[in-house]
Amino acid sequence: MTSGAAHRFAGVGLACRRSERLVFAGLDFAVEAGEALLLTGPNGSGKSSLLRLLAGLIKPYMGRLEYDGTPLRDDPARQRDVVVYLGHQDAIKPMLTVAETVRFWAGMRNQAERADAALAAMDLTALGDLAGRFLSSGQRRRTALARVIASGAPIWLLDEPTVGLDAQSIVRLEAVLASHRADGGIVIAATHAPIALPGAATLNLTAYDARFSDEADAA
Amino acid sequence: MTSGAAHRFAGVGLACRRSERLVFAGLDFAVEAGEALLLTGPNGSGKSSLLRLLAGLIKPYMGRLEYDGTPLRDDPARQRDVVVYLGHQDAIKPMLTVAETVRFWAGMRNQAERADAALAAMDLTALGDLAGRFLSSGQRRRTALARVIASGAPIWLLDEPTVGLDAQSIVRLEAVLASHRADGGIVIAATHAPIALPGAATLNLTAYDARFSDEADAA
Amino acid sequence: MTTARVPLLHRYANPAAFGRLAGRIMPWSAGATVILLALGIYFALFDSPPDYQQGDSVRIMYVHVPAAILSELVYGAMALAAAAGIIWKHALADLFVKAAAPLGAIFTLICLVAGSLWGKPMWGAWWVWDARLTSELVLFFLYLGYIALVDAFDDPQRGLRAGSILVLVGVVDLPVIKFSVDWWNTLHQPASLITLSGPKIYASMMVPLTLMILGFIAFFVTVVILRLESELLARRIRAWRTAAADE
Amino acid sequence: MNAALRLFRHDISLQLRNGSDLVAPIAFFVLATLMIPLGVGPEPNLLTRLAPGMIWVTALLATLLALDRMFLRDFEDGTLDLLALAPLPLELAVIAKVAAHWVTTGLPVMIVAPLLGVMMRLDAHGFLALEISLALGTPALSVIGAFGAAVTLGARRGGALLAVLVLPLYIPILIFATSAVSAAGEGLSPQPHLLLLAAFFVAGIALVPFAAAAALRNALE
Amino acid sequence: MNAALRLFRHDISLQLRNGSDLVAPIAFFVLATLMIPLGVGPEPNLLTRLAPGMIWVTALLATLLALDRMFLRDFEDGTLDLLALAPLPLELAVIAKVAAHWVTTGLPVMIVAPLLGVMMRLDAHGFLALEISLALGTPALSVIGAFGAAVTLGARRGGALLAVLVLPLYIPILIFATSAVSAAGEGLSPQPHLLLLAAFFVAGIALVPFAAAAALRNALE
Ligand code: HEM
Ligand SMILES: Nc1ncnc2c1ncn2[C@@H]1O[C@H](COP(=O)(O)OP(=O)(O)OP(=O)(O)O)[C@@H](O)[C@H]1O
Ligand SMILES: Nc1ncnc2c1ncn2[C@@H]1O[C@H](COP(=O)(O)OP(=O)(O)OP(=O)(O)O)[C@@H](O)[C@H]1O
Ligand SMILES: [Mg+2]
Ligand SMILES: [Mg+2]
Repeated sequence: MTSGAAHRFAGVGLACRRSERLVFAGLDFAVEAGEALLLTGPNGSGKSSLLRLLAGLIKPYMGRLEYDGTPLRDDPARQRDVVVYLGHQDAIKPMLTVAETVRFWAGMRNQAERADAALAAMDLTALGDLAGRFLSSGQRRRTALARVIASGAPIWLLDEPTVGLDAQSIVRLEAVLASHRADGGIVIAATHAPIALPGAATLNLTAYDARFSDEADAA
Repeated sequence: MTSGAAHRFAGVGLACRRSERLVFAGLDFAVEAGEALLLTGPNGSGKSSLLRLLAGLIKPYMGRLEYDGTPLRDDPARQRDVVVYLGHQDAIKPMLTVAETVRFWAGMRNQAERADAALAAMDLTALGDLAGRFLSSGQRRRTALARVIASGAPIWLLDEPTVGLDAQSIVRLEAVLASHRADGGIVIAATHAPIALPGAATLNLTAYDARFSDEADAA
Repeated sequence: MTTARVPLLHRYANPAAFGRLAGRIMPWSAGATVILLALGIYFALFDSPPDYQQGDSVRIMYVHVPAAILSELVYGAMALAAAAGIIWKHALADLFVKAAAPLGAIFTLICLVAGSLWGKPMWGAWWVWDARLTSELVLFFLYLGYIALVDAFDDPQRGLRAGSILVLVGVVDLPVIKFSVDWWNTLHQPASLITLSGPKIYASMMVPLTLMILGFIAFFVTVVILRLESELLARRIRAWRTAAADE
Repeated sequence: MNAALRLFRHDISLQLRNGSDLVAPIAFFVLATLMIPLGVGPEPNLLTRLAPGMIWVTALLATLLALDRMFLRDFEDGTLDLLALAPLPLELAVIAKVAAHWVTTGLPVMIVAPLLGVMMRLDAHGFLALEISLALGTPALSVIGAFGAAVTLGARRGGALLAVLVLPLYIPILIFATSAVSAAGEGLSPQPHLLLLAAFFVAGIALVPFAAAAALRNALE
Repeated sequence: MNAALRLFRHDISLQLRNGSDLVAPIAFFVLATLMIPLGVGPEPNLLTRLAPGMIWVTALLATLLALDRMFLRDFEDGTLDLLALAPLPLELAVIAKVAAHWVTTGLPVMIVAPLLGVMMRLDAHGFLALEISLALGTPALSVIGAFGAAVTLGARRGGALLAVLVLPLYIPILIFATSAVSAAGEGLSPQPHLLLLAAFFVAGIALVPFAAAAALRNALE
């Protein structure tokens, strides 16, 4: 479970509903080990919704997710094991230090030993003892990224990972993503800012725009 | 006060302290009506701190702010009138709709009539009735920007205004900034992402890095 | 990249001067504490008459009253310092408030305990919901509240400032304590020491009482200076740490 | 001023929309008062003696419930920054928020209090005094509470710490108010106590907002 | 399980960074109970009758004070997303959080309750029953409250739901507990009441976490 080697992560005929609104429908995708998928589309096109759906926070309104051909709906525990999620929010606690935060989340996945390396990867070692309350926006984002790196999960779902990062940190992140893929990991990221994901496929959400039609509602 | 025409906004020998850390010191700047200032620097270099200081949320640890040559310390009300601030946080209430949010903040400055134009400028008219809880990150940011546009204040302080915005919205924003400056307004923005501010001066915070010295403590 | 160096307590009272002053006061206040308390205790226990109706239990007074008066004095001093800290941003003033608080709390506690020990024989109850007793108890909680508040902040600066504001608001309790005995008809003794018409008790009781009060004051001064110095030291170490971390 | 009114309306509508802040205090108030006959049994004259005190104590504890929400949410989502920068003085903003808090806690308490008074067999003469004391006292509770909420912003243990700071300052209000009601109940004039209460009320509304605003600025630095 | 323990320690350390953070909750109960003699007057036998009910009301208040923080902050800062995705089942996470909440509210109540009992002149026989009832009751309050907190996250009219779903569950707990203590105080056997309380406790711990977890998932959708 903790090994970096992911196999095949796919979605078939996915549709997503947020309250009364159908955000997208009929969406298919498939990502193999070592591959990356870039989600694009204007604001409100459904990138974050899709990522939350892939993470398992939103149940698909239609369609299904598969991991190595087995539907994940039957096995949510499996899904929680193979997937790690970075949302718009950083989940930083004001009173916890950077190191404490990363160690805690790594520990939740029994990966405590990975924490320090992850901190180093995001150049946070020096800031380890700084309380979350004192972090600048970029420092917060980097802490959240360190959490993802330390998770040891094969599939990374990143919602605008580069937000607030300075140029140097972005380069670092790109290196980390590359090595994760080299280890057979999968990266699925949504972003407006350009980010180097060599050979990544792109999925433009506007293509799957959908609305509820009255009949469908009634039917 | 509500007229767009700003005159001269300057800082002399500014130093900023966050808890027991001195973020920067000896910082001077001056912006004339219609000009723009771009704050750059790596994460944690003090861009947000400077913007909060310019807004009046943080008192300068040393140095002073001047508006048209008169020190603002003596006249905080003046400062609140001429300055509008966009922070990292969008201050969106889940319960309030986009329109309600913008109208409320515009109303607080007796600019209620500007709200609709501001919503249109950020292409939010269609989303006007959407509750904050339902907004995508870019939609949230655009709502916050609409709040700034509707304020009618001459000096705009923008902390990473383009975060989460799609390409189209960035173009819109750039147009709005240009017209604000054309009206004699001032724009001071911190950003890592490239943004078109023709003829803007840049201020790199790394140049003003400072520390509290230990021995001086005893002196 | 050059990194500017700025003194930590710039434009604030400079600690070195304070150090020198403290050094000068210390020996005297320490000495005074020992002598005054020794004399006071001697008189209180052996060379003052038992009260004609209270008997020897009156000797509790020599602890109770000084403690009570100090509990109020200290809070008053803290309030003044807090005001100074807020108006003139005087760093030492903020620190003084923090340094004095635990002492004030202790004096208040002594007053409460000695009081209730005294109350048992006098009123037949350890505790009654009398205006003065209650307001003194409130004072105790104000002290505790201040202490809890100040170190509930990760940012020392912010904690000190918040605490000072609290101290200023809490000042309302002082007049209540002082005049509660006059405003409400209370079980508790009315003022007999510090009154417009001058002291109303025997000199034989007055002498040890005054000695004890002065002794308590000297004790307070001594300990507060010690605490202030350690506070300044701690602050320097923190500053040095942050600076080191930033390199 | 105009701006303060807007803020007031804004806060009220926010609270009304998500309800929970509204329901909890009232529910607690009623629940707590219902507990009393349970403990002491239904003897009318005993209840009568307890009524003023218990109604007031529970009202006082109920106001604690919504207190920490007064600024915390705004602090964390950045709204407080904007309020501090809005053209209206922060002191006025505090007053507006206090008013909103009172309307959603103190006012409902005033409305249900007579009911509880009846249940608790409050003496007939007591009702007027009770209502007046609540009208004067609960706003004071709200404003002092606002100070507590402001000064604990950014501190750990917010909830309990807030209560610890605020309760001692509540004690005088409680004492004046209850003695007013009981006095009225016993046929004496509640006026002196009510006057003290009024003095407290005025002083509180006049001075505390400055302290609260100072605390807020300190939290935003 | 291991993960649940981590979460539990994590939540506690968030509340209590250092020992002094425990001063606040404990001081709070003392103060809150102090209000009662201040309000109703110090007559010993009167307080004795009030003691069980009032101590319990204070316990309830303490629980409610810390409640909405249990999930709301995590919900708003994104932590809840991560918990829902963490390898441990959300039900366990809920239990861990409830435990942490109880340790920082219910436990301090239990610790100071005897002291409050003395201040309130609680009958000597009442103390044991008081402690047992608290040991059984406060966890039940915490877990039911957790459910309420979870429900109010998602639902727009959360407040109303809270009143409808949660308060009816609180009332029996308060009633059984106080009657147990009063019974013991009057020399009767508190056992029947305590057994009912125990039943509530077991049922609550066993069932509510599932409901709460479901509510949380719904809120995150
Ligand atoms: C816990 C119980 C008690 C508390 C909290 C308490 C509190 C106080 C306080 C705050 C003062 C200082 C008043 C001032 O500064 O003017 C004081 C003074 C005094 N107390 Fe107590 N007291 C308690 C019990 C008693 C008892 C039982 C007695 C004796 C019957 C007593 C006798 C006195 C006297 C003689 C003074 C000096 C009065 C004056 O000169 O102002 N106290 N007490
Ligand atoms: N909780 C919700 N309930 C109902 N609708 C929602 C909810 N969250 C988002 N939406 C709607 O779903 C659509 C997609 O939102 P989403 O956040 O996925 O967009 P996005 O592609 O991430 O946009 P951005 O680039 O701004 O992040 C938006 O129109 C939004 O209004
Ligand atoms: N409230 C605070 N207390 C103490 N230090 C703080 C506080 N906020 C920020 N800092 C520190 O001040 C420095 C500057 O923070 P600031 O947010 O201004 O950086 P920034 O330039 O905006 O960074 P970013 O590009 O990531 O937004 C950082 O090192 C940060 O750790
Ligand atoms: Mg998004
Ligand atoms: Mg920043």
